[in-house]
Amino acid sequence: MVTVLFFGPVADRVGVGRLDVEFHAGMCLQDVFSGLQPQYPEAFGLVSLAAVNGAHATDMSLTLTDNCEVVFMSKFSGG
Amino acid sequence: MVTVLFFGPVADRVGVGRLDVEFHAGMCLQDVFSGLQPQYPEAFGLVSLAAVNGAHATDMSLTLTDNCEVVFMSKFSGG
Amino acid sequence: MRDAVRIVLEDFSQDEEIRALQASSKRMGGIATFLGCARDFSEGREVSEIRFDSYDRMALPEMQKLRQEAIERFALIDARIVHRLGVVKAGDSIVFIAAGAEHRAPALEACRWIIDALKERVPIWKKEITPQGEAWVTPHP
Amino acid sequence: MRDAVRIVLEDFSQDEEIRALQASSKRMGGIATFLGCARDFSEGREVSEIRFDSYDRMALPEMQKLRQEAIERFALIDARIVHRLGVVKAGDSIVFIAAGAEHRAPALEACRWIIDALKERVPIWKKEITPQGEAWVTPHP
Repeated sequence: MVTVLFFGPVADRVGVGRLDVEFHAGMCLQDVFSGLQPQYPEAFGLVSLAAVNGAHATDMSLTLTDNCEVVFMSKFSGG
Repeated sequence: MVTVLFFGPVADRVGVGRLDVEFHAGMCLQDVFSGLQPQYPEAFGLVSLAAVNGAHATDMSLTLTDNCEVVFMSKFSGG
Repeated sequence: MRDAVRIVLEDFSQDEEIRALQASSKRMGGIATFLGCARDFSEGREVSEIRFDSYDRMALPEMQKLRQEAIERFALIDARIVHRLGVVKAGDSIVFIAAGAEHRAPALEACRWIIDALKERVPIWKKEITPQGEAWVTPHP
Repeated sequence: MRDAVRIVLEDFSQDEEIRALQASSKRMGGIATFLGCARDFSEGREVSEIRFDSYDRMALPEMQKLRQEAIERFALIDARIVHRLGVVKAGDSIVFIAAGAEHRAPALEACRWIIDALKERVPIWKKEITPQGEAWVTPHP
């Protein structure tokens, strides 16, 4: 299973802060994005950053592992 | 009379913080400087700024008035 | 002493943060700080309060990384970063950064670098609550 | 409330200065400060204390002018400048500058400008007292 988290404006548009996505071997970050984006086009329209297991992920071809945590994030507005 | 004040390292080298110089009509800032410099060459070697009546004076040909206050200052080191 | 990097719900004292920073060395000649506060007016709307959302697992470590990077990049003696979450009223503090160095230039430059990098790299989002409704803040460059 | 520009003999509270600054407006989104402190080590010598000399008649008005110029030049909401004289021990505060603006960039830039201009334009001199003797400080660019 891959845990997908949402925060702030993205969470508001998805409607929940967390979705679980089935894991399959060889799965990459782009696969998770492409699997969810059509269901939540408004939310994913805001996404400009991703993180895997708490680290910034800039390469969408990054291979995922089972039980990892993925976050799709809009631009930050802290500070 | 023209009151000439010294502060910090310049005062230390002059040995006093104040000297009175006789005023004469048409006297300019450079006259006061040139009158004192030979007596206090070490102190005046530090001077890089002057003020007249509390205002920065960059023009040494500035004409003085009787009873004015002149200050010859080394570079500031406040802050 | 409190941690040099913190995410807090309550308000904090700048004097205490400065004292904690100064405690690390008497060779500090310059301390620059930046305090970000909640404004009561933004993009033409009145703002009554600000609420935050944060990806906690990443926010604090990222702030710690920022501090470490700033210390190395600007040869700081020490630095502190505090960010508030929860509900913040107009005029309240949101973020506080303090950078201490031997001389003023690196302290001031580090402070600027940290706040800019924090806004770009730390996963925190703010929402403005106005009499007309709520809106997530869109970051400005 | 205390004056926004002061020359003082005693120590002061940054929190109080910040509160006084914030009192002027709730539209302040960024407050940058700079604190200059006495170091216990300078140019390879231990420093036990610092003493000041000042041309008072010019120092305070020049600081007031600096504040006004900074407010206009950076469109600040408000700014404060406090400079200590007398005897200052290692670790003690010497000068404090606070600049408040709607956004962070002008606050940070103003703070930098004020401290640089203060060092250049305000007639104050400092002398370092070391175990080996006393020496007037030569300003660095």
